[in-house]
Amino acid sequence: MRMRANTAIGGALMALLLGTAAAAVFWTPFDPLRINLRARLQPPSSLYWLGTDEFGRDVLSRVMVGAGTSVVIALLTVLLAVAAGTVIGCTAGYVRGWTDRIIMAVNDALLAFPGILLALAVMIVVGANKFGLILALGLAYTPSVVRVVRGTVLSIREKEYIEASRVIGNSEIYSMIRHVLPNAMAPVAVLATSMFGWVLLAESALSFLGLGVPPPAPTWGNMLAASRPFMETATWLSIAPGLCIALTLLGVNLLGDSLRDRLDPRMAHG
Amino acid sequence: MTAPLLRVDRLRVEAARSGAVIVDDVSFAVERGEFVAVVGESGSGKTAAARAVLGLLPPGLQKAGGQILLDDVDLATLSPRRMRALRGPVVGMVFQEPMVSLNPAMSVGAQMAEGLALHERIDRREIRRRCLDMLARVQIRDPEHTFNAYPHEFSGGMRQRIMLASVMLLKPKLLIADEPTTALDTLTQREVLDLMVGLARDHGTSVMLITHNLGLVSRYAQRALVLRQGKVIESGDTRQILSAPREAYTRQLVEALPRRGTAAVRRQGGEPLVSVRGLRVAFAGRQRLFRRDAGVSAVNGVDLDIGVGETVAVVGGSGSGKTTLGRAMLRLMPTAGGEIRFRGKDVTATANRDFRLSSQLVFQDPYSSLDPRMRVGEIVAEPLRHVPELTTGERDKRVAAMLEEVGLAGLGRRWPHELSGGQRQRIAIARAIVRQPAFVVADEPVSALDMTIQAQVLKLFERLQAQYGFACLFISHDLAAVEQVADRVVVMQGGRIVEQGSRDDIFDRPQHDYTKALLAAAPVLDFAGPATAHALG
Amino acid sequence: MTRRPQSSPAWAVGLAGLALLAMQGMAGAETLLRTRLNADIRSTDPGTNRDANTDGVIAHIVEGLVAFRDDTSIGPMLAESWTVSNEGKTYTFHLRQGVKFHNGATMTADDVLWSLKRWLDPATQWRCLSEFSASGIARIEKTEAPDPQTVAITLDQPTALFLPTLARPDCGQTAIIHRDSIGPDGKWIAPVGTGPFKLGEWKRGQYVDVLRFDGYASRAEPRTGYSGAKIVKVDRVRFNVIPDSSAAKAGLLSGALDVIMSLSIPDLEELKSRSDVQLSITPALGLTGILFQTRDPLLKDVRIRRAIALSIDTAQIVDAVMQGTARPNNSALPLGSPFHSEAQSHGYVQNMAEAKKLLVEAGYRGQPIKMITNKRYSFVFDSAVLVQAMAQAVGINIELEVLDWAAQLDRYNRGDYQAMAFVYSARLDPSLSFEMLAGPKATQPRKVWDNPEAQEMLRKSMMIDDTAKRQALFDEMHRRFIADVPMIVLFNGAELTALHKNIKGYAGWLYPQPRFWGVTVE
Amino acid sequence: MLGYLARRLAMTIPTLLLVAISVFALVRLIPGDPVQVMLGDSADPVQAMQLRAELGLDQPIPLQFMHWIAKLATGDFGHSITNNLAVLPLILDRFQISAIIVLVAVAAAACIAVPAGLIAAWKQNSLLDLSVVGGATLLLSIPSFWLGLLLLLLFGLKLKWLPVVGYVPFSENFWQATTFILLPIATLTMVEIGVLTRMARAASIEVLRLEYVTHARAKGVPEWLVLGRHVLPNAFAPTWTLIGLVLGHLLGGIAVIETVFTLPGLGRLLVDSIFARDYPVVQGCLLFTAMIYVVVNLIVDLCYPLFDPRVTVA
Repeated sequence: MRMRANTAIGGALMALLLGTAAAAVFWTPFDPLRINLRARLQPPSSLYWLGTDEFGRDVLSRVMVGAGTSVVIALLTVLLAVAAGTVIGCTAGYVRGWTDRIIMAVNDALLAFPGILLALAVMIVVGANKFGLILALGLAYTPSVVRVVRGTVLSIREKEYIEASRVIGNSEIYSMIRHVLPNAMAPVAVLATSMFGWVLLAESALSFLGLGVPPPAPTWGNMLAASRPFMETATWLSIAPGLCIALTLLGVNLLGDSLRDRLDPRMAHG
Repeated sequence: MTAPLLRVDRLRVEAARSGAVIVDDVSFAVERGEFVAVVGESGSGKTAAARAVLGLLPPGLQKAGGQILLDDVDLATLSPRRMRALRGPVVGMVFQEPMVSLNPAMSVGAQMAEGLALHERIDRREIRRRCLDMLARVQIRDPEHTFNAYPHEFSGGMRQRIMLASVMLLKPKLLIADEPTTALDTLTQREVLDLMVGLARDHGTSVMLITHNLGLVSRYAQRALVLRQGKVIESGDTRQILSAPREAYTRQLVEALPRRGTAAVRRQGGEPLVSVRGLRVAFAGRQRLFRRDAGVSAVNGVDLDIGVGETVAVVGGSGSGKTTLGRAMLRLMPTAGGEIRFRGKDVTATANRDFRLSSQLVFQDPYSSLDPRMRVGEIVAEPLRHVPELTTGERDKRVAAMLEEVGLAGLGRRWPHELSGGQRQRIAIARAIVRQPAFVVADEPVSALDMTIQAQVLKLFERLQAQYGFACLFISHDLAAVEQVADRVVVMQGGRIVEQGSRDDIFDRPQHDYTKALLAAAPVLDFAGPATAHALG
Repeated sequence: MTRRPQSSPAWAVGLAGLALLAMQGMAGAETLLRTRLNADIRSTDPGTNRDANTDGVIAHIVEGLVAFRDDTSIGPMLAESWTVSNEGKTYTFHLRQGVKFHNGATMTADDVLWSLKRWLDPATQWRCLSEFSASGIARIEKTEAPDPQTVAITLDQPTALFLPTLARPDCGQTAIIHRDSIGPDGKWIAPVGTGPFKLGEWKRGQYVDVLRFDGYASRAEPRTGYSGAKIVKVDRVRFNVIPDSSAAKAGLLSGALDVIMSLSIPDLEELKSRSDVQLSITPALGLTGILFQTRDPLLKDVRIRRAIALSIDTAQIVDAVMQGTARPNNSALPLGSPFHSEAQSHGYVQNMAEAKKLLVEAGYRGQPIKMITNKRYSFVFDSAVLVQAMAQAVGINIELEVLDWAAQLDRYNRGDYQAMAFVYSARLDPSLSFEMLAGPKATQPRKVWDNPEAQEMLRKSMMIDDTAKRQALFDEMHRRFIADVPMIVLFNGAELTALHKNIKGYAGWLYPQPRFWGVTVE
Repeated sequence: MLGYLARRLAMTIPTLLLVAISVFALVRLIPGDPVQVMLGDSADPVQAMQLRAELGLDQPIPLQFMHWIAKLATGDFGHSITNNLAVLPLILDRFQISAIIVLVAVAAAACIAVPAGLIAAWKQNSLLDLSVVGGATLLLSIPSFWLGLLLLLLFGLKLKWLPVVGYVPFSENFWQATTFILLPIATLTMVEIGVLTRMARAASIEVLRLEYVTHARAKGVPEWLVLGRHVLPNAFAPTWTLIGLVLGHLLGGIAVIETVFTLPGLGRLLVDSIFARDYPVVQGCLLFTAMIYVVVNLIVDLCYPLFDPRVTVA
């Protein structure tokens, strides 16, 4: 019963997010980038549903466009981290021996780095643009994917159907691709959903620290960061983007839960 | 006769959510000091019925009707607190899985003392003394050390003894044993059950043994109760039920017990298909930082020949090296010495493609040997990948035919988790045989299945072997199954073959003491001795 | 977590104990003025191991022969007057009478010679020594003291920048200090200067105190810049080291601090509404503008650069970004400078039609122009966003690239950019203002304007001392500057200072450093 | 035991060395250098050269690295370039703030999450279970810095109970210091409760299904004792590992929360020094964070046998 509730709410929130992002491509109440200095810092009104920011830009339109950018960044980063992490994780888990030890040593060293700051450094080197952000965050999250994939591969290697595949005469590589990988995807899928949330958070955090997707393209992160100085005089500026991030995260986490329950039935019912 | 210790009247247990009926209108009684067996296959509701007595139904199940009178007290009327007062001193329970029946984070002594401290007003020294006595009573070598040690330091058999001791410490009037020895090998099984019976007799405790193994019922129980899909099929004196069962299902259960079939000698003589000389397999010890522990040799100099189409059974307790021998002969494990010849060619070192393609392995656990992400049809078809000249059309036809032969026609599109244990084992066999191998190693192929299904799968295996003529190395600790299937029998202990001979020589005229002990421990139906005398003998 | 017993946390972010300070202010009979630095001073040796904070504190303790006035012109300080002779190569200073050092000694020409000898000694590592080397403005031939009240300095060539260099605060105003400031082994001890304050206690990383110097002989004319009268009305000034600007604001609001300088524009918004705070907003010398790389394949075409200049409305940008604390200015010379003549006020007037025409002429097809900006200075970032939006209106496609300040500086020093929103620090002399922009790009890649004639005019402006001639040179350079459009100057910054309402007599000036003489705490 | 400790510490040396090398290289890879930042736009080459020589930045990089490592061995983390203070005391002071907030928050979160997870697992799929899981997921979904902003708005600006900005060290004034770190701790606690509750619940479900729990009940042990003595110790092990992981990361400085609450913690120090290209401080911070991460993991492993005797520290 709980699983269905998770899927329903989670699905609805994600649909809302993707819908807004798609709609924003064609229509937004105002041009999100047009500056209207006379309408600076206006509270939510019938004209501007969510008010205007310090440059007089319409917050609602920026939030809608921000949905698109944030989703694209999160999706591409997760794909990069999962792809890289799976390949490295599989080799480490399957090949064992020295390669495994070296990969894990580097992996642990990277994990010891505070993720956000690793991303910060990479972004400064590569330059603060979407591509830089995706590369930076992808690099920051690959180690956790490597750790999960390696752990899963190690447990699957012991299963009898891998030995059966050997008995049939399949080569080691074939066994890995045909049998190990598909079964390792389940835990990675669950990790990917939560990672989607982490990336959204990281993008906002980076904007807070002064780097992040460059303006004027709005993302929820840089809108939230920009609202900090006006917290007292224009409180609504920080409510809208923050709420969007929270709802998206809630959607992602709920979907992640239902995915995990479906893959591991024991957790769902008693 | 005083009122029975336990009277269960029209008990009904349902699944909380789906409302499915697990135990349907079951009534039975257990006299004081009596030994009753509850028999049934998985899904028959025997465990649910037993746990209802303790009021400890697993989550999701609930008592929907009926009355349970324990020591003349209607359990329904008891408050949770008074119900807890019964658990331990009045009714005790022993469980199936030794590995998880003791709390790993608490010392053995602490867990044993827990029950005593709850129910009796005695000081710590007295509790300790009683625990040590009981540990000695269950033949544990060093009670003092065991008292302070942790569960993970003991083998399955030892843990079962500790659990038995901690339950019997409270001198319960009724002991419920839920498949206490299923996870143990035959020798340990015999020791633990004898201990249980002895302890029960010391304190006049009546025992309710839940099992699917009719051999144990015949040896220990005075009365038996047969359950199927939650209903009582038959109940009465053990000897009467086993020798002259009234109901068809009971008869089917009795017949499922493997028994010595006609000795169809299939050995054609001539050159053996597979021959092994002085085979040795050693496991490296645990890798310490700078040195390695001393290695353990699992297989220590084995000579064995298997003729074309012949079935050689390998029997022995756990740790005797029989599984390692099977894996080594298929070259799935590195060998430390000795030689393996297949059709006259030495395959020990070089990776012989022909040997690999014409030898197969059937695993014990149906849940772990099939890839959960592949459909059943794809699993059976996978070995045909290495048969180049087959077109996809021919391949599909061959897979369909194979499924037909193992009795699972039309199930090609299903996923493994949608099938029962028995069906999955048939798929594993189909996968092994679809490429018509010359040599099949079957590692405990049926021991994980229920009795009736075991019989069906064994019959299927014999039919396919007769039809395809493959040689088979049949590894099992279940002598009954071996007796039905084997041409020749090999007995292994500590990595060596202690005795070898035809099936009749081994079963009728065992020479080696270990073989005799194995045969004695095997709970084969023994119609000669009276059930009651034997149980209490 | 064991707390460290003697906590002298380097950051002393706790405003050296906000609460502690608050009590102290009330209790002592002495009047105390508490202000803030965003980092500890580097040393007390004027003009050697120093940074902006160090200069600000030391300016209260030591004085030079001459000093800058409010409008950055040069006024007398320890020198009563001076005459220029020998074709502008010899400067003869007549010293003031009865000027006392902090140790009570009276200043004589001998002390001036001793001080000059110390600054010119390479071992001292004086920051402005390079100005008097071969690559500098001139070399000092000889310094002599014909009598105890006169000092004559002879240069090897005439230069208009000699006095401004002596007065430069980052050169420690070429301070005249007493021999006792140095130990017998020649190592620096503490500044024994002639300033209105003496050095008090310096608790590394926490605070620096300066105490009133009773024996100070103040000048007569009213306070102007670092010159004029310096009457001290408080007993002690404490400079607390508080790196975190928000923590400093909290200190002011909670009454633990009296004065905090260099506020940011968003801070302004918050403090405007507070009744217990008064704001001092004065135009500053910093220069914010949009730089173009004239060697860039696209931007080397002046028509495109001009089109951008004509597409923006400088007044609107300045008003939005600086919230009315600054006025638009397209000239390289700051608004407050005496040389900012009527000619300098002609800049760019927004003309969308003309801009579009120029773009068509130049064959601009919307190729992206990358403009670097940073988030460290919010007014630079906001200007970039506004310029980008206005340029968009005429079809110019500017893409912003946000870098952190250090990365932008690196790109600026190497000239590796198409366009950049940038801020220059204060230059006290008009020639220096042009010198920071103009120069040969081959040898000085950071320079924006590579126009040989302009460089020749600049060199002349540094040589001649005659104001009228220099003004003509600057006006001509300004006309060419507007014509070449190597960059668009937008505005000069503003120094925003917030003070408790009971502080009276404080006034900012063009140079972004505080002056606590003439300030009272009620 | 000591042998194990020595071995574990020895094993961390390669990781820390790897971190040191990568940090040293990464910092120099970033465009811009401290001298440029200090001189600003009036950077004439002569002065820049002189300053660079003074700071030893003109030597070949490997030499600088050797020099840094040599001093590091003696415990000297070098001096900051911007305000030439000794790096280690600077880091320790800033770490003091981050550590107090993180330790208190994680401890509070654990004390709430573990029992909540246990009860939710015990009454699985009941209304209580749904609300606990729902609440945890909600807390997990709220971005920490937004939560911080909201708390600041509510308690700081509207209710004026707590200060909006600034920080006072404990050494100066205990009560005033607590008022400054109350909100950051509350923010961090709420976020961590979400994470730890889900893990505690999953672990408890796993344990509740094992037979020794039913065995304990069969001995007549009351339910609360079953949970306390049998379920909790075994369920706590995976949660404890997660706590170790979380602590390891958070102690590295919660830069974002420190930014929202203007706390001069370790995270803030690292970010500011990266922007100022203050190499010694950046290297010191990152190495210190890595050491903390390693030490915390070691402590977590050492405490493991307390819950799970099977794990022997041999």
